[in-house]
Amino acid sequence: MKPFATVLEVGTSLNNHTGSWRTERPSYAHRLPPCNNACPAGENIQEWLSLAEQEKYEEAWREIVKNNPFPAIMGRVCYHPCENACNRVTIESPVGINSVERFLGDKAIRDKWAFDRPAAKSGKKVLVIGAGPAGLSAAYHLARLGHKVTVKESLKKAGGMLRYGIPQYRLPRKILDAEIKRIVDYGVELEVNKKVTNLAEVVESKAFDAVFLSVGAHIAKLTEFPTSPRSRVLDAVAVLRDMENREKPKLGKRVVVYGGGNTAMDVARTAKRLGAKEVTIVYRRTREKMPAHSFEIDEALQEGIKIKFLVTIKKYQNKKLTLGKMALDAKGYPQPTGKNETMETDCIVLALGQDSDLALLEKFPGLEIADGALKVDSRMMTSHAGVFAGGDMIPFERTATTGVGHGKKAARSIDAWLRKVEQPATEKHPLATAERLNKWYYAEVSENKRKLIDIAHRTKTFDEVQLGLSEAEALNESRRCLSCGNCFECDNCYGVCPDNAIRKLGAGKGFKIDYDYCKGCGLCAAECPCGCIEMTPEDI
Amino acid sequence: MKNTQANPKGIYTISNRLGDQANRAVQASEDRPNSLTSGHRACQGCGEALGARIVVDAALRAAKGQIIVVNATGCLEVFSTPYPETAWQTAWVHSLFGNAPAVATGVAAAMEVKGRGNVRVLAQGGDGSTTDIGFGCLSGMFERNDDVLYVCYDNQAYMNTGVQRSSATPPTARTATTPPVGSEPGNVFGTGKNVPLIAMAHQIPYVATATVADVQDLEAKVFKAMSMRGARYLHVLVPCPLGWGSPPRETINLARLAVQCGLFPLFEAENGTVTRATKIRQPVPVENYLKPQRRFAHLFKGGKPVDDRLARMQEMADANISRFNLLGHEETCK
Amino acid sequence: MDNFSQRIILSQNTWSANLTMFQIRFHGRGGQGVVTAAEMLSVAAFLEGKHAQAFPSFGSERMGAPVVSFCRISEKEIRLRDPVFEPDALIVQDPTLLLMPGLFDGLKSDGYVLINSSRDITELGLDDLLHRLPLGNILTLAGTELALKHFKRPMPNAAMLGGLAAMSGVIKMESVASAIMEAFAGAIGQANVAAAKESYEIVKAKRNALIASTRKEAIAC
Amino acid sequence: MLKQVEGSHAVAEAVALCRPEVICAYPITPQTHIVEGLGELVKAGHIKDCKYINVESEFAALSVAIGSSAAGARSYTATSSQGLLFMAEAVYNASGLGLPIVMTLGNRAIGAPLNIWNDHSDAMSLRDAGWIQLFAENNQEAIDLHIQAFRIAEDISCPVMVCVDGFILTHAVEQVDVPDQKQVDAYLPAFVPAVVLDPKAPASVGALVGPEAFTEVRYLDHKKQLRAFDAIDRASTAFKSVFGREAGGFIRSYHTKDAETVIVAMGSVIGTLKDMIDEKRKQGHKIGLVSICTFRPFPTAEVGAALKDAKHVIVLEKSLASGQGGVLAAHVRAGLHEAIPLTTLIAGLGGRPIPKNALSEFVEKIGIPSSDELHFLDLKQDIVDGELKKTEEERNARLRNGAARGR
Repeated sequence: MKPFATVLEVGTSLNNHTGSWRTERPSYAHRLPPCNNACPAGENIQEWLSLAEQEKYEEAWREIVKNNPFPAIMGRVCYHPCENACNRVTIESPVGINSVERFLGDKAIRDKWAFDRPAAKSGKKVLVIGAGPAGLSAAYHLARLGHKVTVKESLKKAGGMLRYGIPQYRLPRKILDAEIKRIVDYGVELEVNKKVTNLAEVVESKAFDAVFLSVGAHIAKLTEFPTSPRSRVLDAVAVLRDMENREKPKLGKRVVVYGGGNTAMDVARTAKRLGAKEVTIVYRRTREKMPAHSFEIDEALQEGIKIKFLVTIKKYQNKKLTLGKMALDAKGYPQPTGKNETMETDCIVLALGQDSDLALLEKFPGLEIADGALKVDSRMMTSHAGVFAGGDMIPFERTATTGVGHGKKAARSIDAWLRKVEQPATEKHPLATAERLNKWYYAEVSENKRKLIDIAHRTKTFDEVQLGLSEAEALNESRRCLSCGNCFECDNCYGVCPDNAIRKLGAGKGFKIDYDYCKGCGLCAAECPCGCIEMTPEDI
Repeated sequence: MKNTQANPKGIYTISNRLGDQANRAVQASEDRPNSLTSGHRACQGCGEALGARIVVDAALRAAKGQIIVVNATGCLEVFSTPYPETAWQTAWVHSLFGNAPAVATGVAAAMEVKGRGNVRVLAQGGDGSTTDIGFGCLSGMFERNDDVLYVCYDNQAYMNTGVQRSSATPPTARTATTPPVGSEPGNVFGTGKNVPLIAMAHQIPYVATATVADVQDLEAKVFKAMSMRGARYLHVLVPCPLGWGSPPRETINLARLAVQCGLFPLFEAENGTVTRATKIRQPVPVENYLKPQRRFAHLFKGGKPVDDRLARMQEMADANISRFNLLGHEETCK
Repeated sequence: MDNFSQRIILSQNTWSANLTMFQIRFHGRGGQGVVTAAEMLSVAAFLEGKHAQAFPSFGSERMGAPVVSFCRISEKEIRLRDPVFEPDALIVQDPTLLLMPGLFDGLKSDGYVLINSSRDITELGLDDLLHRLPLGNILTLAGTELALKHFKRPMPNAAMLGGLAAMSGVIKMESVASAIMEAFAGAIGQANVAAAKESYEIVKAKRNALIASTRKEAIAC
Repeated sequence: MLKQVEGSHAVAEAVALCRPEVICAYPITPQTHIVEGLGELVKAGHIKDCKYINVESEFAALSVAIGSSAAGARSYTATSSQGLLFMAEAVYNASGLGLPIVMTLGNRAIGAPLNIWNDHSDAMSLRDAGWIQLFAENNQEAIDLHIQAFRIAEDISCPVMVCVDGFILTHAVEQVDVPDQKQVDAYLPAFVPAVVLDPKAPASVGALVGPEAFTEVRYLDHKKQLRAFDAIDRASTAFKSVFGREAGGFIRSYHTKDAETVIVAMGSVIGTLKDMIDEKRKQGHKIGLVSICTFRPFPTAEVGAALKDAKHVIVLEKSLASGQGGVLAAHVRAGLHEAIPLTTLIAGLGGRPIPKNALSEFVEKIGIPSSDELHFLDLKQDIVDGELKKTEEERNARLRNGAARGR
């Protein structure tokens, strides 16, 4: 017999519901991670990094290919806006998302992972014109959705700019081939050397229920300056395309590349590898203004390529190139100074941008075209029902990843259109901003960077410059992810609640708040490292 | 000591799903004891409630559930055991304000004579009961090297009775008995008692300081203490939103800042010698710690220091930093 | 009977059972074993099957301060708890205490006094008392000297007990010896017993000599 | 076994026979010899499975005992006077938690002025703390009461204080019959605690109890004290059957049958009173004695019954409730027919001897008064009168000065 009142049965305080003290209530939120937000292909990056960091590589890869069928390619050629957006930069440096993606893509090829089974056959047929990133992405996604897809490609091989614009040292062709093969193996019918010249015919034939246009932008932009007949002026698109021929282009010992974009870098570095002794990029503005990615410029410089800034080509005659010197005005714009300088060169390669070849649309009325690009609506559909378009031919940033994103988006729109259903509006969570992080909890961990092969090797061969991460490096890199805005089960909320009001549901199941006991102190929210707990006032 | 750097994700959170399941923090485990369970009547964001659960849970784990807890009078006791409900789920006894160490000695003695040495004794109290009224009993318990782990939950004043000064109240702090008026507003400089150092002077096997801001560190210290016999002392800083005048959600952040600014050094000592001090990871001036607390509001006017008292507080922090070598990289070891 | 004759007769009567209670007061200084003396005496009485009670004057005295202790011996249970106001015997372990007022207060007219001193009663200036008490009831004993002789410590208590046994007959020498051995084990005990025994003989001899001489004196009268 | 030993040592032996498991010791005169004795017994291995803890204060001593008792160990401590007051908080706590701790109180006065000698002020100061209080008449009873105390305490889960007059008993060497271990084992069963801290059956002991239940807690405490009468009775009855002698119980009467004057007292003064009464009776005085052994719970009914035929009651007590009178007297008055005059005789304060003769004279002089009176035995009236006069004069002088300054 226990003494009255002075001795109490354990745990009886559970009868006392302290939740009524609360004026604010915590709840778990899902916020849009900045990487996901920035990915043109719409990859759920945080999700696949989280799988990767658990060493669930295949699951991680499957998560990527839900949105992008080219992890190995994108892991090489994507300019990773995700990393530029990564909140980790506020701690030390962004997560090397691209390198992890490449690791997963390479592993998938090595381990021969195949895509998930497609959805049940819809009986619908879709034609994709152009086998570039957008076209192949659309084809893949459409196939995944159960449609019969035919891809018609005008060139010898599929890949578009991936093949005919990106040098091998950045994207080895066996990687490209492997990822294209995986799509073909998925049941997509690929017809190469089949140039569609008249869209109207195709549409009228009714052989297809929908069409996706993705012919890309393969026509080089040119500029005018006086030349002499013996002066060789080439365009970068052609040079890079010709690199896929058995016979490589002959550029000479001294090469000048005119332009400041990535293509300029690609062609300059290609020239170097083709044996040019002296490769000079001339650019009318400053390095800061160069559209090429910084790392590309760095790599080019490392390989011995010279860059002349603030110069324009005045004339090129008898291998003698006259450059007009520029100077920045008060507003920072380059202005001619009237001064010139000259240099000798065996050829000039123009890398001034590309236009699309829209000839196939000429006989197809009613399509809206502006500034050489085809206009589409938010569903990627042109003004002609059933005709969709994407990639470099529509007015948008011209990157492979953007193309992949277009392909996916178009495929989903086409699917909805074919099935005559409203495409569900995708709910966009509020952005997981860096201010919401509790950075205390993240240790400074330096990035696991991909190594480059040595310079001597680089400048002589077309071997891939950038090496992949080892499994350990990829694992550690994926673990640098902060999981912005989404719970990663760090147990902080569970551990710091003074009222034991957080229930742990088990690995992978997250937590639940017991509002009977939660007093609303907000410690869980304050101490959540990734900012996934919201405090909202109680309704009174 | 668990090395947080070994955490595979490079993070300092209590755990994450990648951590070694076997070695994860007690507070991260689904089946943690919750020795102090829900429904207790502590204020929102109470550091002491949190600290006590972390400590007793860890001790229970370390002793395989064989724990008797002796609790001094104070907030912790009052909010946990108002008739007819108790929040404790372990064998627990409260006697008086000033006698917890002695009662614990008695419990330990009983266990020893009854051949139940596997039952371990943990005594706990606030800073009032530890550094003031129960100090004699504490010193006696230390001096006899009784087999008790004594844990002081230091919130730096008598919070239970309405925030009066204790010998653990820092200089300048406003309390009900050290109001911010007169020529030296708040608690005066040159007073107070550093019980961890006094405990060390007793040459007891283990003395450590910790805060609720680092659950893993606190648990590791409890485990270490529980791996030893004899008198052990753990001094845990537990911010009190009421007494400190801080938002409940800031409880952990303030404990963290107390450490990072140097005013509350984290260290361990064995047999009277400091064996390890935790380096400051993100040094901050004391201002960052003091400013968010209303009890120090009189130090600032319009966001600026009123007089040299802030500088004097900084000097105290700097003295700690130098004494325990809290900056730099090499571990402080004997 | 004149006063003188009465004194002789009384002096020949040692204490016996028909007197209900015998009370002894010990005077000494802190550190001289005054309390132990009372205790040993009570133990000795106990060993003889008597009831006995020994207790100190309950002081907080330090070394050197005057100390009093008491002992009661009775055939019956001793219920009385007050201090001994009217002692049957006074043991003065330190002669310097003789200057203290009230030392002999309450001493029974037929009581005994044993003083630790190498001088005699007259030399100590106690002729008054000498004449008031029965012959041979007030004696000196060089207890400290005996203690120093036997065990080299100035602790006269055992010797005084031996003297008391010889003087009053309230206790047997053998009982005193046993009580001493209970209080002090081993060699120290033995040495104390030896001191007590020698004291016993000395006092007995002194008393016998006194009585013999006075008897001669009386006969001569 | 009969022994001629000091009271403190006898108590230590008796406690040892009760197989205590935890003994807490902090020295204070006149309790010291008890804990010294126990220390030796434990250290020499005479008490098995017992932990002897030298603590830093009386407060700690009882607190340690609270801990060990709550954890199921038979626990003992001893103190006196200021020591009891220093542990006062814990004294209430031990009873509030229902812990059957046994504590010897070597009774001593309380300062200031500092006084190390015997009286009952200490025991009286904590008479309402929820402990059972037993008073020993002599060292034999001191032994016997300790053995009974453990049995009573554990019977009803209540702490027991055995009050033994400091010096008069604690330091008196006298004959006692120390029982053997077998007897004590037969009398005192193993300790089966009612409240025990055990991780195997966890509970929260020592809750905060608010106005909604505190009255009930106190009511139950009172009931427990009343139930203690039965336990005390059982303990003393069983004691007689095992040990063959009487000890303990509530009160004892001595020549009260035909007594016109009955003295009520407790503790060691009983013996002196008995001797005095014997003498008086020989002289034809009809005088008797009621001795109180159990002061808490106070046996009001028994005392009243024992005194019902008296014409005059003298309560001799060793404590004074300043501004009121006698503590024991007030208790006795509660059980006494209102027509019987009661004289309070305060005696023995701070170790003042209580001479038999003085008692005898007092009884003689007081006769049979017609109403209640308060007296102080052996009071030096000239001194107090002088002091009172001086105080009054000084006060008047101060007032005059003040008035002068005021002008």
